[in-house]
Amino acid sequence: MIAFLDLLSIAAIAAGTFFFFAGTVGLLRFPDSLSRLHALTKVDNLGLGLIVLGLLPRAESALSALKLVVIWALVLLSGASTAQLIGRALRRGRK
Amino acid sequence: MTPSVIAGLLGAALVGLGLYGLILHPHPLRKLLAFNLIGSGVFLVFGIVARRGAAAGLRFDPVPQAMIITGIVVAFAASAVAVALILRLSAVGRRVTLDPEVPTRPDGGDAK
Amino acid sequence: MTELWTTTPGGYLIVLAILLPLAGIILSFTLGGRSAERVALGSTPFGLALACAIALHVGRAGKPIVYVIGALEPPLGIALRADGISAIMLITTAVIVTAAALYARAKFATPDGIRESRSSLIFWIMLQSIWAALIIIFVSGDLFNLYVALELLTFAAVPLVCIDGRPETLVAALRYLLFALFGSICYLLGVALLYGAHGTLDIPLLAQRVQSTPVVWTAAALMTGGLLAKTALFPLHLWLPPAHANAPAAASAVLSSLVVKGSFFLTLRLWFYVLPGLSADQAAMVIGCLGSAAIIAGSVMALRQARLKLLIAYSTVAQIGYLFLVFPLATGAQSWSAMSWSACFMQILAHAFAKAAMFFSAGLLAEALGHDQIARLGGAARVLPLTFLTIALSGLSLMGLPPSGGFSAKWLMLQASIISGQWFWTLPILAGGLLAAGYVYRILAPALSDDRISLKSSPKRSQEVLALGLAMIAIALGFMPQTFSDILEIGRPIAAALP
Amino acid sequence: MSLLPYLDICLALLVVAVAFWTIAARDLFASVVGYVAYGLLLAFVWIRLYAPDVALTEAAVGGGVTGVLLITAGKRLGGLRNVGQGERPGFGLSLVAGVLAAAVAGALCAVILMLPDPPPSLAPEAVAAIHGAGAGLGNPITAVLMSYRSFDTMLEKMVLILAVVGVWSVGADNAWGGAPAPFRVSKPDAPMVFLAQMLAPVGVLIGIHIFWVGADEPGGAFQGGALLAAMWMVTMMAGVAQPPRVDARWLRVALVAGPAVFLVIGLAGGVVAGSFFAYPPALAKPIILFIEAFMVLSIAAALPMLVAGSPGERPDR
Repeated sequence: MIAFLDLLSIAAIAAGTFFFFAGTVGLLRFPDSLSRLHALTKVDNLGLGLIVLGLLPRAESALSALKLVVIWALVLLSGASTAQLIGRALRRGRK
Repeated sequence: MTPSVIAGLLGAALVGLGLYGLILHPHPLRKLLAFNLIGSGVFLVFGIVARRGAAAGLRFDPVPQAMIITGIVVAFAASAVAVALILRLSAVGRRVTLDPEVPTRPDGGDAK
Repeated sequence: MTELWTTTPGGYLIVLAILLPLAGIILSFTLGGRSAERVALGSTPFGLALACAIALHVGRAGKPIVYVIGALEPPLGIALRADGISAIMLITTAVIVTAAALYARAKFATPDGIRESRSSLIFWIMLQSIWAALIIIFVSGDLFNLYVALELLTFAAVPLVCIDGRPETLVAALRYLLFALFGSICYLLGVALLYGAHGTLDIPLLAQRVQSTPVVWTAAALMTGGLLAKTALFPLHLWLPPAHANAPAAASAVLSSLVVKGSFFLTLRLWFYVLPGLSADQAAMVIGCLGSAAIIAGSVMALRQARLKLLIAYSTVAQIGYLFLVFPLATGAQSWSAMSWSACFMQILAHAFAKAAMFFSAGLLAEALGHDQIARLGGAARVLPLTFLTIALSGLSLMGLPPSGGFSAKWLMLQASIISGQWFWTLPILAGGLLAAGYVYRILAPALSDDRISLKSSPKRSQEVLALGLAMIAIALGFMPQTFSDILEIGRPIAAALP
Repeated sequence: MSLLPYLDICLALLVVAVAFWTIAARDLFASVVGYVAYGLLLAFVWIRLYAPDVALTEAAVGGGVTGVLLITAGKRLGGLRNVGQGERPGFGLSLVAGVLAAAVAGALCAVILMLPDPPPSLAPEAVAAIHGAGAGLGNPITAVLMSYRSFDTMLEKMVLILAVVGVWSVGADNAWGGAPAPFRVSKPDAPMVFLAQMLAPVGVLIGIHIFWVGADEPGGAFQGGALLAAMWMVTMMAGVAQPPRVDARWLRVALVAGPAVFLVIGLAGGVVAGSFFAYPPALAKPIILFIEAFMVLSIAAALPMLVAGSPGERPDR
């Protein structure tokens, strides 16, 4: 069981890291701001989510596990909102 | 190379970089940024002093750490006052510079 | 030696002296409007009384009075100590702040019909803040606590410079702020290194522990450099003239006579109380040379100014230079070091009172004439006799003519430099006196001419009398009895080493 | 764990690179953005130095609040079009400055490597004191800040008040009494409003939590207060809350609450506990938490006011 959880942790964190990496590459390589935004927000949310998922089995207590989830939720909330704001600003700039 | 030595050297490098910027940049806001770099370098030096003082089951000496927190707050307050001055200068139509000789722009309003 | 870290009788007075202006700031800010002025003015007699009480205790006990905050002893806690030099500085500060508060009532009263005006609120809060910060600087026994006090002083002084909001005052304030912040951060870096080397920031504890190591030397250099920038020692004086010349008269007086002395006082604390064991002859020589250069350069610049307030501000740059001669002259336990020590403090006091009187008079002149161009002062002495009497008297002290505090100070300095065999310091001292005579003459000569001049408004008699009173004190300092030097020696580490 | 030293070095190089960018960037705004990233990176360095309290402060202040302050300033200066970078200094001056900076940094490096071994430390005293007469707190840093160096902490809060007064003082005379306006928005942005409404309640809870656990764990009045301050700023930027007038009595009371309570309790200590700023041993912890609660309030009020600037300025669109 413990071995299985460890394996899950490793897999999830590795996947999360991959998404972070991919997102950063996208940020650096994509041609325009909107697609960069796309790479950043979508992939970072997913990447962070996977890392949080991987860390959950290693949490010391239920409270710390809860804190991890809350962190992810907060990042989701602020990431989504700022992406909206940046997107609007970009559209306004284009007009 | 322990983390504390690396951080200490980093602090020294930041002080140097900040000093360079402080002397060279003519714009006050850039000077302020450079000053903040010096500040954080100094706090890092203080930080390795705290880290080196690990003893009695603590991984740090709490006294310098408490001082750093006080220092960061004071440095921020200083930045805020400087920014307020810079913004006010530009609002009264003055070119934002530290040169006392530069005249007020003719179209700029006076403070009074 | 443990008595340095236990609360002594009368120690509580120090805490009260600090908390009084702090409470004043809080009250002024919360109540706002006219109450700010009332709180500030109402607290000055108490502050004056506390300063005198502290001096009385120190003088009577013949040793520093100590208060250990929260009964938590250094090195973990903070101890406050008032020794001889703190006592003298506390009284000086209290007198000048009180005078400035009374003088400023005319300009910074909240106008009728307004609940609160910007400049009045700022002035009364900042005046009390300067007072609080200076008291802490004079009595704190902990180098980090002193850092916070230094910053408090900066934050209080900068808004006073640009209180009238003209663009050039904003530039002056910004420059001052950047210089002051740079000075503080250098000081803080030195503090960090000292803590890293010796694990304490309490002044007497450090004095016992410091050794002549590269770390200590670097720390000392950084702290000194930072403090010199704040004290506006040549060539770091660039910020001072515009800042002091553009502030309103009451603020200029406080800035020029007291605020620069705060950081100078810390330099003295550093070298004579924290590091008396370091033999620093070369460093002292360098500082002495910078001081000499300041005397000459500041006086020459003062001679060339067209505006009265700028002239007075450059004169401050010059007069500060004299103070730094204390470093080559008073280090070590020599027969002349006590003499130089008294000379230095006599110069601090004489300059403080004379300069405050000068700035007050300059403010009165500017208000009465509508300008402060020296070239257009023709005949002004005949319509404003009292003001020009004040300028003449304080000028006497700045030049160092007898009888005056300035004369005593420079005379003692001359004697000390000859006895110590460092005769070369006599040159800048004498040259500075001549140049000072030159710039004072530049103010007085046109004013005493027969030209006719019209006044925009006649100055308030009470303000003139205040300025004259300060100038009289500067003169009276020349008759200071020997007890003055004795008080200055109380708690001075090197004095204990004398046979 | 042999990988960590390399990560440390990489982190240090990254910080230096970003710092270099803020100095070297041609554009004012770019260097401001660089500085914000730099502040966040520094928080990681603090974690590596086992200084979580400092890391929290640095992230909140160095990265967060300073970031808002500088970006607002950079934007407004850029919008005004009279930024005037000034003439680039000549080669000679650059060379002198470079040599000077390198010399200072080199000397500092040397001195840091020369710090004495074993290092002096007050940690044993502090640990003994936590359980002794001082405080009864689990977090030694909070004990130092609130008990052993309470005087410094009180003065620091006074500095914050003076800074607020200083920021307000540069406003125009006729604007006195108005509200600082850079946060005022002409047309609320829907996503911003959504963010403020969702984030602020949670943020306030977390801020209070950080303050509360600060007695025993990393955290404390300043870090908690900074978070509350951030939440107030978000709601103001979204237009959900309006910035207060500078002469509002409640604002002034909130600003001075921390130092005022500190001062009164410090004075009372002289009567009750035998020494100014001493706490009766049995009540030390509740009293400290009581003072800290007001400090949180003061910080939460002071930081947004510092960022908001002087009263009466028009926002730039």
